[in-house]
Order: sequence, then structure tokens, then C-alpha cells
Amino acid sequence: MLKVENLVVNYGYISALRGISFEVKEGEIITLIGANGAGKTTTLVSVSNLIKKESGKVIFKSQDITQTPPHKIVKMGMCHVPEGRKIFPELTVYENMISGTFGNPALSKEKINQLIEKQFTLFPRLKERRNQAGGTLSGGEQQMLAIARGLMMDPDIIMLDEPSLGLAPIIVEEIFELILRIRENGKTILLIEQNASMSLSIADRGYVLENGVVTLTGTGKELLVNEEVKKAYLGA
Amino acid sequence: MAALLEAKGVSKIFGGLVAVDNVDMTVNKGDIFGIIGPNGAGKTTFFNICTGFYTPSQGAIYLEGQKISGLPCDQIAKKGIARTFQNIQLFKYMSVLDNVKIGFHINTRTNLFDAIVHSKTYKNDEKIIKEKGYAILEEVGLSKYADTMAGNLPYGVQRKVEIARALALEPKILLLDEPAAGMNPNETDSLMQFMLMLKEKGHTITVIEHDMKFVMNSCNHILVLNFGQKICEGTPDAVKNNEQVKEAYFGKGIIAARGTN
Amino acid sequence: GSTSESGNSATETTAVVDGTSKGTIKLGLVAPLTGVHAEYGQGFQAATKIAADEINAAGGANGYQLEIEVKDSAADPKTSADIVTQFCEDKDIKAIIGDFTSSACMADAPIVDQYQTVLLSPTASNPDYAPMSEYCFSVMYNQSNMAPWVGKSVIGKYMGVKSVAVMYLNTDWGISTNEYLLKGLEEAGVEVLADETYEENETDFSSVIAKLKASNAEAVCILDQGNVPTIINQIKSSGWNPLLVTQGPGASQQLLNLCGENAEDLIITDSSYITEDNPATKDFYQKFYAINQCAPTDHSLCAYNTVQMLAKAIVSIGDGEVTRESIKDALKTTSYDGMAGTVQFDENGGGVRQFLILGVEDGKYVVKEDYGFE
Amino acid sequence: MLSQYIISQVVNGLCQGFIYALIALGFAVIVGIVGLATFTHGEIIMIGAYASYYIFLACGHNLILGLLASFSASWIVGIIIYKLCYERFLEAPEHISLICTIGFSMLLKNLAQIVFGAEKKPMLNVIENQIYKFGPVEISKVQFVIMGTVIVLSTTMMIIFNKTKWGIALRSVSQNREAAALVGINVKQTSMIGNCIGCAMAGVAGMLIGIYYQSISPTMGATLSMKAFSAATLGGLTSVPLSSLGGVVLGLIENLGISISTASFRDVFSFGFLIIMLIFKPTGFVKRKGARP
Amino acid sequence: MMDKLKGFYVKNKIPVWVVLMVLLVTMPLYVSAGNMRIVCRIMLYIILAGGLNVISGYCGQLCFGIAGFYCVGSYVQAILMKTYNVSYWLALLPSGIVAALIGAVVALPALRMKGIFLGMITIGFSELMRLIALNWTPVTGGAMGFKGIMAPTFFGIKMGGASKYYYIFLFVVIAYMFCTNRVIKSRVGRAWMSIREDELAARSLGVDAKKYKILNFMYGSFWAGIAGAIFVAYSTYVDSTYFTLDEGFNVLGMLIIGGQGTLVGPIVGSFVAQVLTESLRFINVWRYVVYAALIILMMWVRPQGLIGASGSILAGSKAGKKKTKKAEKIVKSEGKEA
Ligand SMILES: Nc1ncnc2c1ncn2[C@@H]1O[C@H](COP(=O)(O)OP(=O)(O)OP(=O)(O)O)[C@@H](O)[C@H]1O
Ligand SMILES: Nc1ncnc2c1ncn2[C@@H]1O[C@H](COP(=O)(O)OP(=O)(O)OP(=O)(O)O)[C@@H](O)[C@H]1O
Ligand SMILES: [Mg+2]
Ligand SMILES: [Mg+2]
Repeated sequence: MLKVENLVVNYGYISALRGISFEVKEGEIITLIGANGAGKTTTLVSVSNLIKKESGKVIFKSQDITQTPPHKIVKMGMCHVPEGRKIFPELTVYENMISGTFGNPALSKEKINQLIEKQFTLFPRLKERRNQAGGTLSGGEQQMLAIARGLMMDPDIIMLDEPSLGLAPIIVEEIFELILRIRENGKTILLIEQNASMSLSIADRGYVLENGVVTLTGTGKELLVNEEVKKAYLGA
Repeated sequence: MAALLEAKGVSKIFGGLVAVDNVDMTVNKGDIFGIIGPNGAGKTTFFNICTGFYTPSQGAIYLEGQKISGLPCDQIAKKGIARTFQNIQLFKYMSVLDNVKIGFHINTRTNLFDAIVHSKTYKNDEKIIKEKGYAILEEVGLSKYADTMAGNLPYGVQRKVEIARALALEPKILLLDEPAAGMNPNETDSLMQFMLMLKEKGHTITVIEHDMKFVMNSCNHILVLNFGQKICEGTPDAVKNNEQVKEAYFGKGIIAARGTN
Repeated sequence: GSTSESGNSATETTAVVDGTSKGTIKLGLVAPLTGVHAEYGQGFQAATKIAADEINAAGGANGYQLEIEVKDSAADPKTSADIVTQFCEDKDIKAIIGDFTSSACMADAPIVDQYQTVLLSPTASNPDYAPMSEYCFSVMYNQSNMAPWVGKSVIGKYMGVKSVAVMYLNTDWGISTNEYLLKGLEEAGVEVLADETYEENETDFSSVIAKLKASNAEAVCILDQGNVPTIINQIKSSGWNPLLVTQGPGASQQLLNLCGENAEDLIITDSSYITEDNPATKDFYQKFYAINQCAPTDHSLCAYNTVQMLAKAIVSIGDGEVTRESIKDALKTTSYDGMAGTVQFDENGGGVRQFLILGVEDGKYVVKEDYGFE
Repeated sequence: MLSQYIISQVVNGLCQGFIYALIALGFAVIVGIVGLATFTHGEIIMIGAYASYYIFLACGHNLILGLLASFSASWIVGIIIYKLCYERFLEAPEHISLICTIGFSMLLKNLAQIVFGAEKKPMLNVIENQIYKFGPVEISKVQFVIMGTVIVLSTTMMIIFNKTKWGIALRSVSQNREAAALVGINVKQTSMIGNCIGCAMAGVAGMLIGIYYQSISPTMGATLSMKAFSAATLGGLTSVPLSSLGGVVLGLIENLGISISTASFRDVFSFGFLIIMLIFKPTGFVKRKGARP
Repeated sequence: MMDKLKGFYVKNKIPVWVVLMVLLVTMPLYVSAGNMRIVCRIMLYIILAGGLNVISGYCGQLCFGIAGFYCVGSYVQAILMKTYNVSYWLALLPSGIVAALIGAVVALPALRMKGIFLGMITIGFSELMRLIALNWTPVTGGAMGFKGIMAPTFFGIKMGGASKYYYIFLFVVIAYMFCTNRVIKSRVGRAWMSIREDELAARSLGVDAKKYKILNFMYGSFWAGIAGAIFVAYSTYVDSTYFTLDEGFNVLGMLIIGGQGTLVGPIVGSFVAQVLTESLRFINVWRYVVYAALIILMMWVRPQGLIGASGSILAGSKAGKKKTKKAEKIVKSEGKEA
């Protein structure tokens, strides 16, 4: 479904990615793990083409999207829930969620209403706050909103950048359950998580990023028991 | 031990929404005091009240017995409360060292005229800033980043810079809002060690965090908020076993369980 | 539009016509070719060129060909002063024409005084300007003569009204004109029911007009230049129909164009009227139109006169050497009899002109009273 | 008699206020909704006015044609402004595109003086001068047209920006461009169209102002745009109807002020009011939402 | 290119300064009086843009109304000298101080608002100052202006005329540079910059944002006032038309062209703007069209200004487009450790 080949990205003099390749097949949950600054976020951002790539290739649904503008990539069915929430602070919660549907013009009005109800049952908090401006939400509420907004477009592949950031344990649990449920509906997921043990335990496959290169790959189970991974990312 | 920071019956109302509802809190000197609770429970709002960004709708905050609520936030900072923010507020376009230098603001005296004539005060201040600034960076383990622009650092390091900057205030109490967010377990661990070290040195810390392992292993006292209200308070063990907290916060326990092992 | 001839050069030289030429005399023109007053500055440029071409074609001023160097002051007094300094530093430049605004001229005055060079402004109207130095001159009439006459003879005697409402521009020109006008009105025993002022960049006069209207005056006297058409239009479209008299804009074709039917029965004072059907100004009108693609105003006529007066001064120097000093001395006593009556200077260097009383009938100017009406 | 005078001053104030409102509309769209800083607004008004002037000259006083001309001319200028001053600087701090628009306004003004001529041009009797009387209130036909335009435009804009999906898209673009791209909005196109709508409204305003004041000149926009700027600020910038309300209030304040003093104090009243108002309500008539520590 | 120049300067600090000072002091000897006036104009704008730089460059407060402070300084100097017969030198400081006090008054609303709203307040204020100058006739001369303000004598030398008055301008420019350089490198300057970068964070660190914003406006407007004060005696005549909003925009334009938030930005900006407008005279009425096009072009090429640093909050590029090699190494090594 998504294939990344030899991606190189520089920030000025700094090279953030130095030739990353990985593949996400349809219906899979893939996770990228790595320390702070390893380049996980940069990978997602360059797949969505929000920054300039030095070289490399991104293929999505067998189309080359290396140079496709971000909004077109979204319309092809790829959803990216960015790091740091990035909700629209002056739009209400409801409007923020509606904005999530721009990426999928095929959605009918009923379908949109259905989706909204679905998110509201998932995050009852948001329902309570539906007419509050996004910017005044608490940190965790904003994170929920960002995820809900992403789900509103009903994408084929969803890329989540640290979705559990700042969420209470009970919500984190729900998020992970949600990810599994989404996959059951035949969708594909690319997940970045600090909480590597949790993400690896639900992932089909994982890639370990270090300093801008992939150093290890394997199934979730394999990586979970890998000594190096254990030491570096799972906490002794 | 003497109460360092005290909240008495503090409430905050936004429009019709009661974000913080009649909360009492006592932080003693030398504590690592944890505040936990579901999202939107009012934790950050409570911090904002303690640091003067909001004035409480009801109740008051006392620092060493002196009422501080109602004062502007810079005054409160001068009285000895330093904080970090949930969504990092660094001076992104300044070097790490400059960030810390600004932290020394309240501990220096230079005014416009001192600066123009390079008076004694100015020279003294610059000397202090230089020495102590590096010392703090050393302590936090950031000295190699001294000249890097803060905004370019990885997320986890930025959190540390924010703490270093807050330490420059030489505060009586340090309020940290989700310091471990965005860190992996190893990094969280070293942050925890760092906090314990600060405690050793006599710092008092109040911390909001969702990482239970972190909270349970470092805090000696925990306050749980839900819908703005205090639902529980006590030692980590007491909190862990509280049914109400389990239901509202830990959920089925897959994650909370990690705190214990 | 701009001058097509001026092309890429700021200097406009006219070819020497015959062999009797004694050489050229360079004059500097400082004017706002850009900025808010660009309309007038470009008018200056065209009018001075027309004058210089005419003089040169007729053999020059006392045999000297005139050459005008134009520089843009962008309606900024600082820049104007800088340019005047540059002109003064240039030994070839014998006299300077300009600037448009009094502010600029007053900033220039100390400089020309220091360099002892004539600064002849077509339009500077601040009564303090000309007395600032013996080298400062202005052809714009001096309000102390003119405005009382408008009050006493035009409004009081010719129009014969008993009450008048005055609106004037809040600038040096407007304030001093108003002051003198009131004196004249008082002498004539005309009652002033309202006396309102407004800012130069005003666009909506309805509230001022409402005030004048509430005063129930028989006539309205407008002391302004560029805004007069707008004011007249707004008075008419407010559904009010007082007698209108104006002083300042000059009787130009442009005024008629901008007012259309609203100008009907307007009384206006000027030393001439510049339209295509006035035989005296027809030639000037056409030449000007060919350069600027718009009708000349009184300001341009004044600029034309400056060159003519300098030429006359040069002629009156005769065989003497043409220096900055001799031009100044000659200019003091120069009197020029042109298409707009006689122009000369008072003891301070302020302009003294003669005036007609004009009316507008069927979209055309009609001379109601000739020069010398008292 | 006195009350008649007061009434007429109030009517004058309202009419002038509607003129301000007319210009403030487009300004509020560009600055408040699309989130772009601009100082070219006055020049777009002028462009709109000249476009209709030449159409009236060529085709007679046909309002519809004039409208089309001013609308499309200013739309095109809107595109140019977007390409020159905004597109490249979307991620950059505001002052950069601000300086670009100051530069572009200087360019347009000076170019207009060269191309159209620096002098005023008459725009007489496009709408015949007919005065309607309602008791003591007298209103002319042009004023009616202007009021109608303001009311219609501000309601339409309000509906478009608040009730339609496209409106939400436009507003989200101004708040976070990266996130907007991530939800599938074509950021560049959307903000360009938003900018063009604002410009086109200014262009139409230019035509109506030309008709109302019966003459146009290359520098006509400068003072007016400052007032529109104030009006929109009073309205809190983000709301189109409140910005037009700001314009109307400003016009009223000015004219009532003038009726008790002189017209040379006009700007003292408007800017004085603006300053006092902003001191007490730092974000104008609306409450800025969406920010917290 | 920029780096090379900087490197050269760092290596040869003293000779560079000596040569520069000699060139500056002997300027009237090799520049004609006409051009000296342009030099003086450049210097005037350096001080004005410098004052603005303190406000908008170092403290991030959007200000379009620098002409208002300039106006206050001019009129105070003129009134003191003409109406109260105060000597030129004695009147200078009060002019700056009155402007600074007015600056404090303007800063009051500035405490509560940001961005375009603040910009609007400064526009309104600037116009109010001009209108007061225009309408308060008994004190300011109203539309008739103020004339005959004489240049001072200095040890028996009359400082009139550009070639002599130049030294006063030069002195003030140097004084401005000296003071500002020291201030921005001190605790006060850091406090200003922290407010510019993130006011919330600054306040949480105990920076009294109110006090420092007021101080900032006062400092900036003080220099604008001084600029006005020395300008009147140079011009000898002043009226309200000098202080239009356009003047404020001009100064802001120069500052941004030069580079906000840098010490030399105002110098470069003012120099480039004046030299360009003067050297474009040969194209006549097209002058400002081309000048405007050049401004836009300049913003395209260097949005942070000719001197501005690209890695600044004022630069427009994201953080770290350019970074030292040293920083790169650090980041890389950090990655390896993790
Ligand atoms: N805008 C930027 N300018 C310069 N360097 C940057 C920028 N953004 C990121 N970097 C650098 O690029 C590297 C990779 O960053 P990235 O954000 O992709 O890491 P990450 O793996 O997502 O880390 P985290 O877990 O902290 O989110 C880091 O060294 C970071 O410092
Ligand atoms: N300025 C405001 N206006 C309206 N509501 C607000 C405002 N600030 C906070 N709230 C609401 O108050 C509640 C408490 O917010 P707060 O940020 O204190 O939560 P929190 O406990 O820190 O949550 P989290 O763990 O998600 O950060 C939230 O529901 C939020 O929506
Ligand atoms: Mg990341
Ligand atoms: Mg929080």
C-alpha cells in the first residue's frame, strides 16, 4: 500500500533522514520506534510531503507521490494525525471535526453525521465540548480532537504520530483498542509511539529508527523480545 | 514540615464550565507532589492558577503562608514559583544558553542606565549569569547544546531546556506540567532520576503526569482530580488502590499495571 | 499621463534656434512629480516647458536660450530642500522655480537665502513665505490684497448678498484667506452665518454642508483648491441650492468637467479662465493638453508665468551680466503682462495679480466683471 | 429646526459609515478571515473605480457592466497581489508580506498616476440624483444603493464563512496552514480565492465610492482605507458583519463629533474613539477565542 | 559573502574602526554640500529606524506610528527654542524625554494587545499627534508651521548647513549605536527579546512584561524624539505635513529592508532606501514604481532583511535553515548516544 524507498531529508546542514526504506502492506499495523530525534516525525512529514525531500521515493497505492502536494495525497486516502496536535484553535470542536472531512469529498452528509456520532461515542469529552473553541481545550482533549479529526475523513491508511501523547491511561487504552478495531475494518495503520512495548505488542511489524536510518526490522513479537530493543526502548 | 504551597478552596469557572472545583492542596517543603487525573480534569488550569496566569474564581493560593493569588504571574515568579508548560514554551529562536540567561532575570538587577554605563551592577550580573548559567546546563546535562537554537532540538531535550530555564529562577517550588510527555521509557527514567536528584538537593517539585510508572515511583504524595474536583489524595499506594481513581483514570489497568512492576 | 517627450531624462533642452544666441541659462524646477501632489507637479513640468519653448523659439530671453532642469521632490519638504541645495551648488543654475506646497518652499527658503539664489514659487501661498528672504518670490497672489476684495467687492457688492456661509481648507492658504475674507465681508456688512474648516484629505463634506445648510445663508463661499468640485457636487446632491462662490481653484476646464451641470451659476474669481474656447488661453491649453492629456489648471498657468517673469527679468538686465544676484534685483521690479492680466511682486516678493469675476453659464465661463472691479 | 439638523447629521453619519463599512467588508475578509496582512486595500479600491470609469466612458452608464469591470479588474489584481506578496511568505512572519503589500501599494499608486494620469476624473450622474424623503430624513438613491450593498454583502459573507464547508476551510487555512494541508485543503488556492473575494469587494466598493463622490483619482484610496482599517479593527477583524458595524459606528461618531466642533477634528474623533475603544476592549467588538496558556 | 565580511571584521577590528571613523569625520571634505544633505537625511532615518527597531525589532511590538514620536520631538524642540528661548543644546534632552513620556502613554494600551490591533493604535496615535500639531494653533503655529528655528553655535562655530550640521547627526547616530548596543546585550535587552519571542514564557520567568514594554516604547520613542529635535533646527522650518502616516510606513520599510532586530539593520536600510530613490532619479516619474518593485524583489530574495539573520523569529524561514557546523555535529552525536 505504502512504500518508502531511500528517503533522505535534510534540515539545512542537519541530515534528519539518511536513506530510510520501509513498506506498509494493506491491512497491516506498522510501528516506527526510536529515540527522541531519531527521525520518526520527519519520516511521516516527508511522506505527506510537508517538507522538501533531498532524494528518495514514496509510493502510495502504486502511484508515485513523492512530489504530489499534501492536499492531493490526503485526497488519495491517506490521513496524517500530526505530532503536537495542530488543531484549529479558533474553530469550534464541531467545526474542527467537519474540517476533517475535506480530505474525502465522497462522504455524504449522512455518512458525515454518522462519523461525527462515532467520534463522539469514542470521545464523550468532545461531545461535551462541541461548541468550545479548539484552542481552549485541555492538552489531552486537543489530542483527542486531533485523532477524531483524522478519523473523520474515513481514510484508507492512517498515520498516527504519538497519538497517546498527554492522554490519561484509560484513554490510551481506548486508543490502542481503537487502532485494532480500525484494522479490523480493513484499514492500514502506521503508528509512532514512545510507548514501544504497547505499540509493538499490537503491531504486525516494526522498524527501529536510529539517527535517521533503519537499524532493525521484524515482527512486533520479535522486536519485543529483542535484547537491544528491550534495553534501548522498553525500559529495563 | 512546613507547608510551602497551599491552595484553599480554589475554583475556576469558564463561562458555565467549572474547570477547577473547590480544590485544597498542601505541598510541603521537600515534596515531590504529583497531580493526576483524566484529561480535562483541570490540572493545567490549577497550575495556571498557582502561577498567576488565571485568577481563581474562588479561594486563594498561599506561598509560605503569604497569599499570592491575584498577583500578576511575573510577581509570583519573583516570589519563588517556577514552572514549565504542557506544550513547551521555549524561546525557540534563541540558543539554549540564552534561554537560561533569561531565567536569571529575577535574580539580577541591571537596569537601563547600568547597561549603558556598564556599571558595577552590570558587570556583577553578567558574571553571575555566565557562571551559573553554565553550571545549570552542566547539571541538567545540556552543556553540549549551549549554542544550539532551542527550537531545533528534539522534543525530549526541549523539555529539559525548559526545566533548566526554570531552575535558573532558583525557585522555592518548581511546577512541571507533563515533563515526560513525548519521552520514551528510558528517557522518562533518566528524567525521574534527575527529579529525585533535585529533591535530594532540597528542591520542592509539583508535577502533573500521565505516565504512571513515573508518578508512582517518584512522588511521595499524589492528588487526583476529576471534573475539577479532588477525588482522592494520599500516598502512591493509597491512590493506586482507590476504586474511584481506578474507574475514572486507570481503566482496565493494562497501563497502570506498568507502574507497579 | 506623463510627458511623452520627457522620456528618460530629467533635463529638457531646447535646440538653439539661431546664431544670435548668447548661450543658455539654466533654471531649476523642483516639483512633486510623484506623490499626492503629482497632478500639480506634472502640470508645472509641462507649463514651464511650454513657456521655455515659446521663449526660445522667439529667440530666447535677451538672446539667452532657457534650459530647465526638473527634479522631483515627491511632495516631501525634506527632499525639496535637498534638491534646492543641489541646484544652488550647481553654479550653472541661475534661478530656481518651485516648489508646489508652502511647506516645501518654507523649508527651502533658508537655503536659497544662504546661497543667494532666487526661489520663485508658482503657488506658495503661506503669507510668511515670501518675507522669509529677499530671494523668495511667489506668483500666487497675496491673500492680503485678494481675499478682502472677494469679500467686499465680489460677495458684498457684485453678488449683493446679505448673509454668507464660508467653508475653508485647514492649511496655511485656507486659514489666511479666510481671515482676510472675513475682513472684507465685515467691511461690506455681509453677515457671516457659518465659518467651517476641514482637513485637506477630506472626502465626505456632508456634515460640513449640513452645518452650512442649517445656518440658512444665502450664499456659500468655498475657499479651497482641489476639493472644490467635490464640494460643489456634494452640495448639489444634498438637494440644496444656494448661491455658490469660490476662490482658489482657478477657472479651469477641469473644474467644469468635474462638476458638470452642478457648476451652473457658480461665481469664481481668477485672473483668467483657461479653456479651449478662451482665445487668450487656447494656445496654452492645447499645448498643455498635448503634453499631459488633461486640462491645465490655474497652478499650471502660474508655473508658466514664472518662466515668463524670469525671462522678462533677464531681458531687463540688458547688457549686464546675468547672475543670480542680478536676476533677483531685476525680478523685484518685473511686471509681466500675459494671458492672465498683469503679474508683479509686492515689496516682499509676494505676487500681485488682477482678477476677473467669472460666472458659469451653459457649462462655459463668462466674464461678469473685468479687471479692476472695485 | 435643531432636531432637523441633528437628524440630518445622523443620516450623514450613517451614510458615511456605510461607505466605511463597504470598504471594511473586503478588508475584514482578507485580514480577518484569510489571515493575510494588507496595505494595498486603498489601491484596489482605486483600481475598481478606474475599471468602472473606463467602462462607463466606453459603454455609457451601465451599472451592471461597471460592476463586472470593477469586480474582475480587482479580482485579477488580487491574484497578482497573492502571487507577489503572499504565496511565498505564507509560513513567514506577518511583517514580511506586510512590507510587500506596502511596496505593491506604492507601485500601484505611482503606476496609476502614470497610466491613468495624476488628475481627478469626473464620474458624474451615473446614478441620477434623486432624493427620497421619509419625514425629516432625506436619503439619495446612491446612498440607498450603498446601504443595500453593504447589508447584502455582509449577510452573504457571514453565511458563506460560517455556514458553508468552504467557509470553514478558509478559516482553518488562516489558523494553521500545515494542518489545513493535512486535512486535504488546497491551502494556496483557498487563500488566493479568499484574498480575491476580499479584493473584489474592495473593487466594487471603489466603483460605488466613485459614483457617490462623483470623481476618482489615483490617490483616492489612501484616507479611506485607513478608515476601513479602523472600522475592521473595531469589528474585531474576524467578523464581516461586525466590521461593517464598526464602519457605521465610526461614521456616526465622526459626524456627530463634527456637528459639535469642526470638520478638521474628524480624525481626532475617529482615531480617538478607536483608541479608547481598544483600550477597554482590546480585540474590538468581538471576544477573541481560542487562546489559553 | 556576509560571513567573509564578518570574518574580516573580527580579525581586523581596530583598523576597520579607525578607517571608518576617519572616513566619517572627514566626509564633508570629499562630499559636496548637495550630497551632504542626502547623507544627513540618511542619518536622520537611521535614528528614526533605529528607534523603531528597538520597539518592533527587539521587542516585537508592531508599530506604524514612529512619525508620531518624531513629531513630538520636533515640536517640543521648536517650542522650547522659539517660544521659551531655551538654547538648542538644553532643549534636546527635554524633547527626547517628552517623546519618551508620550511613548509610555502609547505603551499603556499596548500592554493589552498585540499585532494588528497594536499597529492600529499606533496609527491612530500618530495621526492624533499630527492633528494636534495642525490644530493647536496658539502653541504649534497650526497650519502656518514654525519657522526660523536656528542651528546652534558650537564653540563659536555656527552649525548651520548640511556640512556642519552633519556632525550633530553623526554624534547622535553614534550615541544611539553605542547605547543601544549596550542595552540589547544586557538584562534589559534580553527581557525585551524574551517578550518578542514568547511573552507567556517570559512572564512565567518573572519578566515584568508591562514594565519592560513601557520601558521599550520609552527608549524607542526617546530616540525618535531626539531625531525630531535635531531635525527641526536642521530644517529651520517645520509643520504638520512632515509627519504623515506615510513617513511612518517609510521608516518601517527601511527598517525591514535593512533587517529588524539587528544593530546595523537600520543603517543599511536607510542607506539603501535613500541611495536607491536618489539614484533612480534618471527614470523620472517611474522612479517610485521601480523602487517599489525593488522592495518586493528584495523581500523575495532576503525576507529577513539585508542584514537580518535567517535563523531568527523575524526571518520567516523555519528554525535552523542555516546552522553552524558545530551544532550539526552535536545533534548527530546525540543521535548516536541514544
Ligand atoms: N525544523 C527543524 N529544523 C532543524 N532540525 C530539525 C527540525 N525538525 C527536526 N529537526 C531535527 O531532525 C531530527 C529528527 O527529528 P524528528 O522530529 O523527526 O524526531 P522524532 O524521532 O520524531 O523525535 P521525537 O520522539 O522527539 O518526536 C532531530 O535531530 C531534530 O533535532
Ligand atoms: N480558557 C478556557 N476557556 C474555556 N474552557 C477552558 C479554558 N481553559 C480550560 N478549559 C476547560 O477546562 C477543563 C480543564 O482543562 P485543563 O487544561 O486544566 O485540563 P487538564 O487536567 O490539564 O487536562 P490534560 O491532562 O488533558 O492536559 C477542560 O475541559 C478545558 O476544556
Ligand atoms: Mg516526533
Ligand atoms: Mg493539562
